[in-house]
Order: sequence, then structure tokens, then C-alpha cells
Amino acid sequence: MNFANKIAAGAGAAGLALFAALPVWAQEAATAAAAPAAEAAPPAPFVPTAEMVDKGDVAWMLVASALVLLMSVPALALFYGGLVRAKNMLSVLMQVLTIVCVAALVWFSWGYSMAFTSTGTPFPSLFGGLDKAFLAGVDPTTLAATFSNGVYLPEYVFVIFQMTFACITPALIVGAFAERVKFTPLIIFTVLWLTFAYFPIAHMVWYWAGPDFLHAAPTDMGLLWGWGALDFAGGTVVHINAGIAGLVGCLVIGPRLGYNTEPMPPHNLVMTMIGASLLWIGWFGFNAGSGLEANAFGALAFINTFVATAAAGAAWAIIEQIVHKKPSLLGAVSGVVAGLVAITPAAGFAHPGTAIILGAVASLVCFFFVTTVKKKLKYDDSLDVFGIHAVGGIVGAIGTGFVANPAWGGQGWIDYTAPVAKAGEFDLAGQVMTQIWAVGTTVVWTGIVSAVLFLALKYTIGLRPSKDVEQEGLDLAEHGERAYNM
Amino acid sequence: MNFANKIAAGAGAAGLALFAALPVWAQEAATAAAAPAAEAAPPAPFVPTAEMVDKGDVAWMLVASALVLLMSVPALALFYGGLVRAKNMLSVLMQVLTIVCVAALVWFSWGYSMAFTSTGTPFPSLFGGLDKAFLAGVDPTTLAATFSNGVYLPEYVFVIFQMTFACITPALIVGAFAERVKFTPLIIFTVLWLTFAYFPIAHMVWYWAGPDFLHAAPTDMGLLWGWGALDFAGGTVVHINAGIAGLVGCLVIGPRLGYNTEPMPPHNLVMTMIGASLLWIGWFGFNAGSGLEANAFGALAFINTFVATAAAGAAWAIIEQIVHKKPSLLGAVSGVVAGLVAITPAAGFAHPGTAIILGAVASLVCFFFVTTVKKKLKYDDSLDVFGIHAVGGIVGAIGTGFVANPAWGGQGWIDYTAPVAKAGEFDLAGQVMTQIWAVGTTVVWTGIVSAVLFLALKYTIGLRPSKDVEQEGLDLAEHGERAYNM
Amino acid sequence: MNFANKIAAGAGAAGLALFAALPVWAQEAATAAAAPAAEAAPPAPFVPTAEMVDKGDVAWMLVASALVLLMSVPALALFYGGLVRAKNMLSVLMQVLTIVCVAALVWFSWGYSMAFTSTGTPFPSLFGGLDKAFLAGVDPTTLAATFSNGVYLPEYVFVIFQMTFACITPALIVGAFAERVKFTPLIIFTVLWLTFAYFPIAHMVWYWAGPDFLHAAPTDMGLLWGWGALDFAGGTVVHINAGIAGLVGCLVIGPRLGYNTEPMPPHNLVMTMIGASLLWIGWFGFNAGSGLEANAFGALAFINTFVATAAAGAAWAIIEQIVHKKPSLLGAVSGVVAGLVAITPAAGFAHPGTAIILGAVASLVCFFFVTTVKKKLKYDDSLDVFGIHAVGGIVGAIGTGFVANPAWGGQGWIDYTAPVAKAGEFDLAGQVMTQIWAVGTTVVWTGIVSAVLFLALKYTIGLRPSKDVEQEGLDLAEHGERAYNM
Amino acid sequence: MKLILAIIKPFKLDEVREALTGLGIAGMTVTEVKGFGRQKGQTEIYRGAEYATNMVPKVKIELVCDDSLAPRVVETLQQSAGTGSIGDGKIFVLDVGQAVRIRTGETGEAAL
Amino acid sequence: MKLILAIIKPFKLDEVREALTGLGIAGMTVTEVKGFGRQKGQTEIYRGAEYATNMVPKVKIELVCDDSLAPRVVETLQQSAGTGSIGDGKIFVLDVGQAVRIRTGETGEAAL
Amino acid sequence: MKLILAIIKPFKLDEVREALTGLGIAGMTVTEVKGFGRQKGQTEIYRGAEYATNMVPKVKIELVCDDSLAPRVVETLQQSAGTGSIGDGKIFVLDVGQAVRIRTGETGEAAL
Ligand SMILES: Nc1ncnc2c1ncn2[C@@H]1O[C@H](COP(=O)(O)OP(=O)(O)O)[C@@H](O)[C@H]1O
Ligand SMILES: Nc1ncnc2c1ncn2[C@@H]1O[C@H](COP(=O)(O)OP(=O)(O)O)[C@@H](O)[C@H]1O
Ligand SMILES: Nc1ncnc2c1ncn2[C@@H]1O[C@H](COP(=O)(O)OP(=O)(O)O)[C@@H](O)[C@H]1O
Repeated sequence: MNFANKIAAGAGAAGLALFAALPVWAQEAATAAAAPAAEAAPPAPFVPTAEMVDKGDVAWMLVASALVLLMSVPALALFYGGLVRAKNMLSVLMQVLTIVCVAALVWFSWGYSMAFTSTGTPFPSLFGGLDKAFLAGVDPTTLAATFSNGVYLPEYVFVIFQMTFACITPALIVGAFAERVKFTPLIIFTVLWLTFAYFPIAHMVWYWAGPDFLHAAPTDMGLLWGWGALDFAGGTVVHINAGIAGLVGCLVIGPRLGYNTEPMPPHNLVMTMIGASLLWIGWFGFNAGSGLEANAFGALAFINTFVATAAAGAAWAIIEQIVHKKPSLLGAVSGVVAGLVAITPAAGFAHPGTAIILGAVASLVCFFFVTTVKKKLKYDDSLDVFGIHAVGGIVGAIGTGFVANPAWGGQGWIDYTAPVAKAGEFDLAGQVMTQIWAVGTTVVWTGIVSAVLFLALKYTIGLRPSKDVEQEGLDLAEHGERAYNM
Repeated sequence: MNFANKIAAGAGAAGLALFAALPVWAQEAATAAAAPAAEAAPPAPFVPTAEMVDKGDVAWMLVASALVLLMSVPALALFYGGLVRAKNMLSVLMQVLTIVCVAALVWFSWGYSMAFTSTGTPFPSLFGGLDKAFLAGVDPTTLAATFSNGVYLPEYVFVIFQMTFACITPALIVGAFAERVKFTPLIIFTVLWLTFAYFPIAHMVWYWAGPDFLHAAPTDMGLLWGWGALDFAGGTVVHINAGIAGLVGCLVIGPRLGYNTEPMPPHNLVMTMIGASLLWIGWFGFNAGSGLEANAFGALAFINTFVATAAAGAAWAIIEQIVHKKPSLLGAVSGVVAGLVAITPAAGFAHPGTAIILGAVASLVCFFFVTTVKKKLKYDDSLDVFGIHAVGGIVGAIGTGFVANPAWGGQGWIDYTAPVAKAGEFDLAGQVMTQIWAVGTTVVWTGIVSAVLFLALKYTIGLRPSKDVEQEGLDLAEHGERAYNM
Repeated sequence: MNFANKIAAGAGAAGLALFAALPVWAQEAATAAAAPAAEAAPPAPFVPTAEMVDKGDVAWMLVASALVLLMSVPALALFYGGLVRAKNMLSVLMQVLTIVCVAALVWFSWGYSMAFTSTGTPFPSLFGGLDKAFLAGVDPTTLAATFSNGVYLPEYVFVIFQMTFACITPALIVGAFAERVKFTPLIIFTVLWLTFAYFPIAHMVWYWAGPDFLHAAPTDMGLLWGWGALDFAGGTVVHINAGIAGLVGCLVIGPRLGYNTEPMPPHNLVMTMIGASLLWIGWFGFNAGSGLEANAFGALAFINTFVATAAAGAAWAIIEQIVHKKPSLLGAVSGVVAGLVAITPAAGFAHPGTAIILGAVASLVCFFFVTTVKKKLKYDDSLDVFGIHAVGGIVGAIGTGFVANPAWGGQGWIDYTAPVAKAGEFDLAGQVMTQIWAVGTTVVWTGIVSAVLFLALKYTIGLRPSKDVEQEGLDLAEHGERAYNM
Repeated sequence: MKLILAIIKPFKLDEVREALTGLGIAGMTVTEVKGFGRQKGQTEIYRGAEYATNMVPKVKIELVCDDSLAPRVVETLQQSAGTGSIGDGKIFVLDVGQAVRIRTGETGEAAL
Repeated sequence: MKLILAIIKPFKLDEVREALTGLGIAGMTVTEVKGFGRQKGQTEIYRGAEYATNMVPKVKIELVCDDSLAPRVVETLQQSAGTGSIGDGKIFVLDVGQAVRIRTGETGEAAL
Repeated sequence: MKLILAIIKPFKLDEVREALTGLGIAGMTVTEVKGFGRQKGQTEIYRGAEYATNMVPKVKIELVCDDSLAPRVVETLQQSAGTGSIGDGKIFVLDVGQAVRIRTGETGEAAL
């Protein structure tokens, strides 16, 4: 998914939007190019065929999809659930599970079409139309492009993989206002937020015509993709997007009763640890799957996801040892998640060595936000969705501009405007600026959409349960159950 | 696995058994057909070779097998375990784990041979003989057929994948009489039930000669397969089979002490949620693996398993919101499991749109059985094995007849009687009737076998522990441990 | 990974080191051999190309790597954590997680180079140099050999897969002295032990030039590999290695306060059961991944990992039924782990039938060590790292010599000294002697290294927390948290 | 007023509560406890380590009632909690000096 | 000396503890309990099986103080634990014959 | 009869039980509680949020014995539960009006 590209927009390509991503499918592409079909393609339209599908890719992408779903249920649910008080445990599990179910149905209904088509819409660079709503036109014979010329996936595979991303992103948000939100408004928010924030941003960052088609349709792409913003596996689309929405949500909803006066220690850190571990495992599907092929670049994304995370987990434990004299498990798993978030946009671009640095830096920055900034600014981001996902995502997204630098072992970017993709020339300062612009665009877009939605819900059906309900716990009051009857 | 097929039994094919399954491997088959070998095959016997194995298929099937084992341990064990009282937690975990171990050994010893051979037996359409007992004749060079002409798997892969199904099916049963069964008789039951119920039904539904061999041996198939019954991944073989056995078991054993007078709330819904989530993840292996290849049809089964489940989870939450004013987590996960059960037989046949309808309908029907019918009829199916697996399985099995309809986006059935498989003509009413017959046959067969086995055990070594043991809890009394020493 | 091989060291190959492993890639090799390139290779140096990579293998190996990481976090952490008292739960989780993070960084930094190169070192048969430190020279275009001529993996894939082994092995050790070790010294120990015990032993057992290169460089291999010791997936490198280190550690540190006078029952067997189940699932990646290809030999390793474990789990339950009259869940999961350990070195060599015997025997021997020998000798191996990993590993390593016997359905060994690998002649007694020598070498090497390291730490910064800290529990005292705040 | 403190078998709790409600008792407080007495716990064996758990899970009921009701409470408790087998538990009666209902500040028997 | 035994709502614990500390109370012991009284528990429905849980989670405080302090402790408890709604809980006062500090062996009021 | 109520450190429980058994005590009841006293809990830091947990895990023993045995029980308890460091706990003694064994209906000291 989501490699940037250079676009010669007519003759003089203007602005900072001239950069782009991943280098080296050139090799494979070269093979494909040897086929006369590919060379003759520009005049006669290119038609991918079933032979361009490799079962190894299909096997890997199906597994990767299952891994990403694993990240939501049970991993994220447990990670979050363990951090709340026992009386709200089930509410968190239920919110995550229901969001996953609803997001899958919305994705099927109009999400895929809005994110990954560019027809039937007034603003094809912002979001797609409804031509593939309810998966119209998708069947076992249709194909989806990868990042290599002449390599395709069954379209269902691509729909599934992307569906798992649409499921986890809104689920990430709930951590910011856990323990104090009503269930039904939250589900309504999910549907609207997916429609007005997630699908457009996914479209802007990830949509493009594909390597065999782009040179014939050089403007058929999302806005940020066109700028050349690099986001390998969703640093902007998933983490900044969700992290900002969470911050807005916790500000609109307000802090928990007793926040900063009562102790609210995590009720079960074992669940949090299980969750973090399974997040790590699942994230291999998230990141290494985002290359869409079972090849050496997937392996690069995989090893970066491994070592950046290890560095981030260790870094948080070390800083705690220094500051508090005791390294805590919650600290280590917070570092693990911060590292995973930060490496997400960079996974396919970095060298393992720079990935380690990126992970460690992100971990320390998140530590600072979670322990110091939050305390200073007194917002109640219950489970640090902003402090870890938005902050870690921003560090990662901007850091991607650095670590992609081929001079430091990075993979640079690929120029897909040629019939056969080839490596582009890397401009460090320019790339970093593009990354910052992409981050800014995402923050503004999701910030506005989230604020409008949360405020609208707050002043209509209400977002927050009554004081009594909050004190009793959402499990009993909202769901009529308790988690433990030991 | 397990697509039905049309059999021209001699000249005039009689009865309702004339229908069959999956359409479109035709494409791949066409490629194979181009090879002169395939065309010359009818006279000279066809010999599959190692080149017909694709490593992508092997990779996917090994993963799918691991995913199905994950469904048993820990997923099913946790799903069930969380629902019992704390004093019986370990007994459930131990029952599931031991059944898995024993079933694997039985599968190796005589199960594979009984289910997937048709030689050395007086009734080759009901069960196989012992020619491959102890995996005699299976080695790394032997191959197993898929549903595509000219595509093979190492036989060990097929043995493994099917083994995981034999492991989970008897484990499903224990939920029906959890908290009140003796351990040793249960294990004896498992061995006998596998032998007399599971292996024959698996044989009847799934055994056939394979696409390259069937036209030369047009009667070499299981009874229900021959009828044209469609069961993609085991709606009849696994879920109805286990669900009915569970119902019979709970009737023979009788209700728990204090049933309907004492509260018996689930002791740890967090474990149940983890279990349900991992069941969902594992079920992708179960369903998408049942196509035996890493291709677009596997992906179709995967997406159906995804969206039908999402719809079913949401449907149960919504009906609870309507009926009880509170959507519960236990409700949502019950819906998730009901949806997974229902889509199992239909996973490779339905369009995602009809899969959603099937999932939602099954969820509502199961809700009705679990909350109303069970209360009325007063049987104590502790964890709703009948109410979810048998009922959901029946809805799914019959529903498969509808959703397979090509007119509604379904995949129809494949005619394997031709040397190269091709799509068959779909008869909606006839297919639904066939499905009903297949369900009925399964219900009767497993009902009788289960009743005989349970009654025989009840009146010999006994099935039920003493009152004291039941009151103290099976953990301490039967296993000498307690789950939690906090 | 890690098949032994026969080396014609000059003319008269001396000593007992003349045996070796896996048979039948011959088939695939034969295909490769048909290419003139392979035949011409000895004079002109063989150069593997990107076309020798199969995406099916890549898909499988990436998944296998994720599965092995799953074995550490959360599986091993939970398996161990459930067995300690609640007050030490987090300390175990934290130790395992931190060890994984640190080991990954060490592997990146110098581990891979020390284990899998033979240049830049004074003793190329004992350990490698630093030529690939910080993964210098590894990039998406470099390749790693498999066990088949002409079949390669992207080198990153091999680096990742092996990294997961380096992560879990030191984590296994902590179980032996759980509940009574200081955190920082443990992490220092991990770094040193990896460097001086794990990397050398991995090198000695698994390093070799590869099938296309060995005949041109017939001494380019690790010491034990050269002897012909068979260790499919790490019986010596992982389990004996860790098990002996654990024993040494628990002897140096001494028993827990209150050992044998206070009851110390497992605080949460549910976590232990989840851990054991996920270990089993992950172990498929560990064992079946060790063949490095998605083929029938991977499937053989998979099925052996399945049935040997099932037999071992059942065997422990049965012996408990006989001895204590009650089969316990802790017993069954202990058997499961013992079986997994024992089949590890034999997974790719045994027939499923002999695998079952090996699993059952190992389970009974471990039962004897854990329940009788430990009581007699009064060492406090808290979680039976020695009793299960070392003992089970030794049974498995020696048993491998038997079950590999082609006369009993085993796979024998492969002679890689020929340009195209071919089956070697099997000498049962000789092979068993080689296995014993390999075990002995491992025990001595790791025993000495571990003793030196533990004693050095004990008498410098100290290994053991104060009495007060131990009584209060490590969670609060060392990490400042408690696991449960219900 | 009297504080009646009863240790009973856990699975008897519902029966006991119903019996006491029948007497007109409006409230009580229940705690999970572990009992040590004539009834011995099971021997549990964890991987060969034997624990003779002398501790048996019990439920403790604390209930304050006025003096006149106390004898009937004790009697009802004894009947409803009894199974006739070892480990049925004990009832202890203590004097209570004062009772206050937090919500209203009522004291004495009105607080119960 | 008096043993003051109070059953309160769990989320009031911190407030109560602070109020009592303000009085100079140096120690107390807290237990999680389940209460049965006028306040009814929620009806929980698990897959159609209804449980009217009469049991509500409460916290029990046990606190021994000297006789003179007791009235103020009771008063403070009542004020800090009260919300004015049903289920606020009870305070009971019992006589204590003797107190011993285990660490030092001090007895009587010096032990508190 | 006396009710002896002791709050002790959890890891001392086994020692205490053995010492009391040595005295001939046939039964007691044990509860996990949280103590608040001179001994302060650890400061726990969860992602930067500090919780000074004043609550320390303790074990409460309740034990009824006849009046004559009470002093020796208290003494034994004090010795076996003591470590000499802060937080060792307290022993309180209360009067018990009556005791009943549920199983047999025996009352008074015969019930113990
Ligand atoms: N002297 C005592 N003081 C406090 N609790 C006691 C005493 N003796 C027994 N108990 C409690 O009563 C429970 C039952 O007592 P036990 O001696 O086992 O049987 P029984 O009630 O039949 O005499 C014990 O588990 C313990 O909780
Ligand atoms: N007679 C009693 N003896 C012991 N505990 C009682 C008694 N009555 C009430 N309680 C405890 O006090 C709690 C609150 O009592 P409840 O009747 O619900 O409300 P209120 O305190 O407003 O009268 C109960 O949950 C129970 O734990
Ligand atoms: N006044 C009291 N009433 C009830 N319990 C008390 C009281 N004072 C202390 N405790 C209990 O005794 C425990 C130990 O007391 P603490 O003051 O910490 O140490 P020490 O026993 O050494 O004086 C406390 O944690 C608490 O559980």
C-alpha cells in the first residue's frame, strides 16, 4: 500500500509535491517488461490476467489480513481493557468488538468504494464515489494492483486487507474517552467518522491507479499520494487520524469523575500485556502485509517492525529506570506500542538500523507526552490514544522522510510515471517537508471532522452517561453484565 | 473442501441427488486442460506429479491448519471456560485439551483412513476402511487432490488440515453438559463418537475421488456428496453433528444441580471474549482453508466469514437492545459465533451481500432458541451448543442452498463428471431440498449414535459425578487443582 | 534449518563425526540438477538469483517467524506467569518481554554475524566474526540458502526467522529462578549469555555453507554440524541450552524463601493454559518453519509436532491418573510442552508413528524428573526449566538418532558433499552416538558459560533481591506495579 | 442489637438468604473467606508439589438485628445452612452497641 | 475501645479515608464485600438467563479506636460516606476488650 | 467466649496457623483485606500517573475461643506473626455471646 510517487503533472510539476517512494520492484518489473505486452501497453490498454496472480502473495495477504483483525479483537480490546477499572472492562471490550463489526459492514457497503475508486465523485483526489458500493462489480475474477508492474492480487484479497484497517482505526479512538461514553452515540460516531474522516484520508494517502496504469492516467490518484507523501502502512491514515480524533473526543466529553483525585490504576495488567503482545504479532501483518507481496520488501517491513519495536520497548524501560528508578511492565508495553506506531509509515523504507533509532526516539517522545505534557495540560486521555498514537504517528511520519533516505540505507521512492516503475531521485529536505504537510493536512481534516461530529452528538443525543452510571461502571449500567463473577 | 457434484449415475440419474457445487476453477482447469496429458488421461490413468504442487497453497494450508487448532486451544476452551462458574473452569479447559490430544491420535490411527479412503469397506459410500490406518502409505511424496484439475497438495498437508477438524468437533460437544460430567467417560465417548459419528459423516459429506479421477470412477464418493449436498467447510459435519450430540448428551445427563434456582452467571467474560475473538481469527483458516488453495475462492470464503460474522454480532446486539434495552458483550460474542457457524457451509458459495443476510438471520434465530426455546423446554444446554451450533448450523446448511444461487451472486456448483470440471446448472428448489435431506441425514445419524453411546456409558461406568463433587466443583474433585489462587 | 551432513574431510574422514541428515530434497534437487548451470557450478562459482526465490516459501517463513515470536510474547510469558504467585506475575511478564526486546537488538547488532558467518573469526567452526554486524551487507537483494539446491530465501527472511529463536531461548531460562531474581542483572546476563553460549552453539549446530556451496567449501560449517549431529529445529541449541543454563542459575541463586515449607500454588492456571496452547500453535512455525520451505517436509515436521505433542499431553494425564488418581490440567499442559520440546530436534526426521512414541516417552521421563528427581535433589527449579526443557530436549536429541532411521520410517540424512544433495547411508548406532556427543558438548559448553556468568554477577552486582523484596513480591518492589487491582 | 456472624458453605448462600428474608431480615453483608477447621481441604498436587490445603472456601455472613430477633435468626441460619456434613460452619453472636444508617443518620434499631 | 464496622459504597472509600485521617485515625482495615439490603442489584441477563443480583458490591471498614473518639468517628463516617441515596450503608459499633500491636506487644489504646 | 480478630502480614499466615494449631485451636476463618496504618504502601506509577497506595495487602484472622484460652492465643499470635518491622498488624479481642455449630446445633464452647 501507499508508496508515494513522482508525478509530472503536465509539463512543469509545481509545489513541493514532487517526491515519492519505494525503489526496487524494478527488478521484478524488469522481468514483466520483457514481455512485449507490457511494452505495447501504453497505446493498447493494459489488461491484467489471472496468471499475474502468485499464490504465495495470496497466501501471505490472507494471513496478513487475519493478523490485522487479531490486532483489533482481541488484542486492542485487551490492551485497552486491562487499563480501565474492573467495572468498565466489558464496556471497552464491547465497544471494540461492535466497532469492528459495524466498520466491516460499512466498508462493504460504501467504504471500499469511497476509498479505492476515483469515479462518480466530484473530487476524485479527495474521495471516491459509490460505483463499487456493496462491492458491485467485485467478484473472484477481478484483480487489484500491487506496487509491481504485472503483479496482481484477486480484488477480494485487497478488499479484505483494507477492511481490517477500517476496522481497527475507529476502535483505536475509544481509548481516549474510555470509562465515560455512551454506547449508542459511539457507534453512530463510528459510522459517520469512517465516512467523513477515514475513507477520505485513506483515499488521499493510498489511492492511485496502479503501476501499469498510472503513466496512462497520471492524475488518477489521491491528493497526498500525489504530493509524494510516504506512508507505508498507515501512520497518517490510521494512527494520526485516530489519535487526533481521540484527543478531540476526550476534550469534548471531559475528564472522568474523580480524575486526578481518585486513584484509577489499571485493573488487570496481564490483559494489557497479552494485548500488547498480540498487537506486536498482528502488526507484522499490518506492516509487512502493506507491501502487498510476499517478497524481500515485505521482509524488510517485517524486520523493521521487529527491531524498531524492540528498541522502543527497551527505551521506555530505560527512561523509567532513570526517572522513576523502576522499569515497569506498563512502561515497556507502552514503548512497544509507541514503537509499532512510529515504524508503521516507515516500515518499508527504513534500514533496520535507522528503524531502531526511530523506534527509540518515538518511545522517548511519547514518554514525555504521556507523563509530562498530559499532566501539565490536564486533559483526560484515559488510555493515551493521543499521547501514543497521534504523537508516535507524527514522529514516525516525519521520521519517514529521514529514514527513507537512500544515503542512510533507506529505500527512497519509486517513480511510477514511467511505464515500468524505477527508482526516483531523493531530496531529503523536500521529502521531510512533504511529510510535514501530509501530517498537517491529516490533523486538520480529522480534527475538524471529529470536532463537528462529537459536538453534534453531544448536543443532540448526548455522549456521556449520567454520574450514577459512571460511578457504578458502564458494564452493569450500559450492558447489564459484570466481567468477573469469581 | 467438500463441494458437491453432479453425478450421472449411469444413464438416468435418479432422486433428488442431482446437484452440485463450486463454479469457477474452470479457469484454472482450462489451463490444465491445455496440456495434452490431461486430455489423454481418460484412457491412461492420470498420475499427479510433484510439479502440480504450488508452494503458495502449501504455505496457506499449513497456516490454515494452525489457525484451526487455535480454534480449539485456546479459543474454544476459553470461550466455554469463561461461561462456567470458577469452580469448574479447569475442568472445561482440561476436557477440551484432552479431547484435542486424543482426537489427533485417533485421527492418525484410523480416522483419516475411515474418512478419506473408500477401499477395504463394505459400504464405501458411508465410511472408508483401514488401508491407510496409522497413515500407512502416506509419506512426503504422496499427494492429495484439491478441487481444481491438476492442482495437488502434499498428502500430509491434507491429513493435517482435516485432523484439526476432527479435533475441534468433539470438543464443541462438551459445552452442552459442562459442569457435570465425569472426565474418563467423556474421553471414552470421544473416541467412540469420532469413530461412529464423525468419521462416517465426514466421509459421506466430503469424500470423493478428486477432479482428475471422478469421471473415471463416477461412484467413488460419499453418500451426501453424491446427492449434491453443499457443505463448504463443515456445517453438517462439524456444527450440526456436534450440536445434536450435545443436545442428546445434556438430555441424557440431566440439568445441573440448582439449574433455574441458583444464579450461575459466567465467571469471567473476558476469557469468553478472548475465546470468541480467536475463534473468529481461526475460523478464517477453517473456512478459507477449506477451498484447499490460496486463490480468489479462498478469498471469497474469507470475506464471507468476515462480513457474515460482523452482521451476526451486530444483529444480536441490536435485538438485545430492543428486547432487553441493553446490548451485552455476551450477546455480541454469541452472535459472532452464530454467524461463524452459519456461514461455514456457505462460505465459498455466497456473495458477501447474501452472506451478511445469512449471518444476521442465523443470529436472530439462535437468539430465539437460546433465550426462548431453551427456557420453554427446560433442557440445560449449559453453554448453548445446541442453540448455537446445531441451530446456526441448520440455518446455514439450508441457507447455503439459497445463497449459492448464481442469480443472487452465488457461485453455483461444479460439475466434476466431465474430465475438466465445469459449472453446473443451478436448480434452487432442488438444491434447498438436497440441503434439507443432508441436514436430516446428519441429525438422524448423529442423534442415534450419540444416544446409544451416552446411554451405554450412563448405565455402565456412569457419566455424572456425585452431588458432592458437583457442588464442590469439578476442578478440585476431578482434577485436584483450582484455577485461581490469587 | 540444521540438518547434519556427511563430510569427506580430505581422504580419511576421522572420528565419529561422519554422519548426517535429511533425505529427500533429492527430488527437487534433481530438477535443479537438470539445469546445466548447476552441473557446471563447481568450476565457475555458483551465483543464486532472485528467480530462485519462491513467494510461497517467503509467505510461509514470514508467518513462521511471527508464530515463533508469539511463542515468547505472550505464550511463554503467560505459561510461566500463571505458575508463579500473584505478587510476582508482572515480574515474569516483564522479564520475558524485555529479554525479547534486548535479544532482538543484540541479534541485529552482532548475533546474526556471530551465528551465521564463518569469516573474520579465529575459530570458524565455533563462532563467526563481525563481518555482518549491524546487518552490514544485508539488503533486500541478498539471499540465504535453504536445504535444497537452487532454492533461496531473501536474506532478511532468514535473519528474521533466526532472530525469533535468539529471542525465545534466553527467555526460557528465567523460569528456573522465577520469583527471586533482580531485573537488571538478569538483562546483563541475557546479553552475555547470548554472546558466549547461544551464538556459538547456534553456529556449531546450524551453520554451513549451503547445498550449492558445500562441495566447493567442504569445511565451511559449524563443529557439530560437521560431526553429523541432527537437530532439526533446536533441541540442543534452544532447549538443552536454556534448560542447563536454568539449572545452573537456580543452583547459584538458591531456592525461594519458604520453598518446601510454604505452599506456592500457581496463581492462575488459566494463563498457563493459554500460554501452553499458544506455545503449541507457535511451535508449528518453530518446527515446520525450520525446513525453510513450504513443502512436504515442512508438512512432515508439522504433523510430527502435532501428534507427538498430543501423545505427550495424553501420556502425562494418564500417568497422573495412575499415580495420583486425578489427571490435572497442569499435568496435561506440562506434557504438551515436554512433547513439543522432545519433537523439536526430530520434527523433520521422524515418521508420525515414531513421533508419537518419542513424545510419550519424553513426557513420562519429564514427569519422573519433575515429580521425583527434583524432590529428591531439592533444587528449586521454580517452573521446571531443567525438568522439562533440558530433560525433554535430551530425550528428543538422542531419540532423533533413532527416529531418523529410514528402516523405521524416518527420513535419514542427506549427503550435501555432492554438488546435488542425495540421501546418505544411515548408521543407527553411529548416529545415536553422534547425538549423545552433541548433547554432551552442548551441556558442557552452556554449563560452563552459564556458571561463570551467574557467579560473576552474583559476586559483583548481585543476583538476588533482599528478603523483604522477595516477600513483598517482585512486582511492587522491582517494577512498582501490581498485576491485579480488581 | 446483636451482630450475627456466620460462616457457611458457599453454595448454601442463596438458600440462607431466602430463609432470612422470610424472617423479615432486610439486610446483611457477605464476604468470601477461607475456613480452617475440622473439614480439611483437598490435597492438591501441582507438578508433584503437594499442597494439603487446609483452607476451604467459605462465605461469611454478617448481619445485625435487634435482640429479640436474634434467636430466630440463629435458628433459621442453622437450619438453612446445614447439610449435616462436616464443614457446615459456625454462628457467633456478638453485642452491638450502636447502629447508624449512613443515608439518614437514623440510629439504633431504626437503622437496620 | 470500640470496633467501628462500616459498610459503605466502594467509590466513597477514598473520601472516607481522608476524612478519618483528618480526625487523627492512624489505621483501619478494608474488605471487599457484597451487600444485601434495600438497595437492589441490577438485573443481569446472560444469554436469556436473568439474574436479579440482590448483591451489590460494597466495602467494609473495620476500625478500632478509643471510646472517646468513637462518636466523632461515627459522625465523620456518616458524613463522608453519605450520598443521600439508597444503599449508602451502615455503621455498627462494638466493644473491644483488648488490643495488641503485634510488632511491639503494646496493648490497649497504645496499640492503635 | 472471645472473638480474636488479628490483622497480619500475608506471608505469615502459614506460620501463624501452625502455631495456633499447636495450641489446640481447631478452627479459624481467614479473609484477604487491605490495611491502612503506619506502614505506607508503595508508590505505584502507571504511565506517569502516581498512585500512593496507602493500602497494603493484609490477612485478617477471625477466631473464636473460650475465655481461658484467649490470652495464650493472643500471645501465640503476637509471637508467630511478628517480624519486628512496621506493619506487623494488630490483635483485637471481643466478647462473643454465643456460638453455634451449624452441623449439630451444639452451642457454647462445644461448638468451637
Ligand atoms: N473457632 C473458630 N473461630 C472462627 N471460625 C471457625 C472456628 N472454627 C471453625 N470456624 C469456621 O467454620 C468452618 C467450619 O468448621 P469445621 O470445623 O470445618 O466444621 P464444622 O462446622 O462441621 O464443625 C471453618 O472452615 C472455619 O471457617
Ligand atoms: N442488618 C444488616 N446487617 C449487616 N449489614 C447490613 C444490614 N443491613 C444492611 N446492611 C449492609 O448495608 C448495605 C446498605 O443497606 P441498604 O439497605 O441497601 O441501604 P441503606 O444503607 O440506604 O439503608 C447493604 O448492602 C448491606 O451490605
Ligand atoms: N485502628 C485500627 N483499626 C483497625 N485496623 C487497624 C488499625 N490500625 C491498624 N490496623 C491494621 O493493622 C495493620 C498494620 O498497622 P500499621 O499501623 O501499619 O503497623 P503496626 O502494626 O506495625 O503498628 C494495618 O495495615 C491495618 O490493616
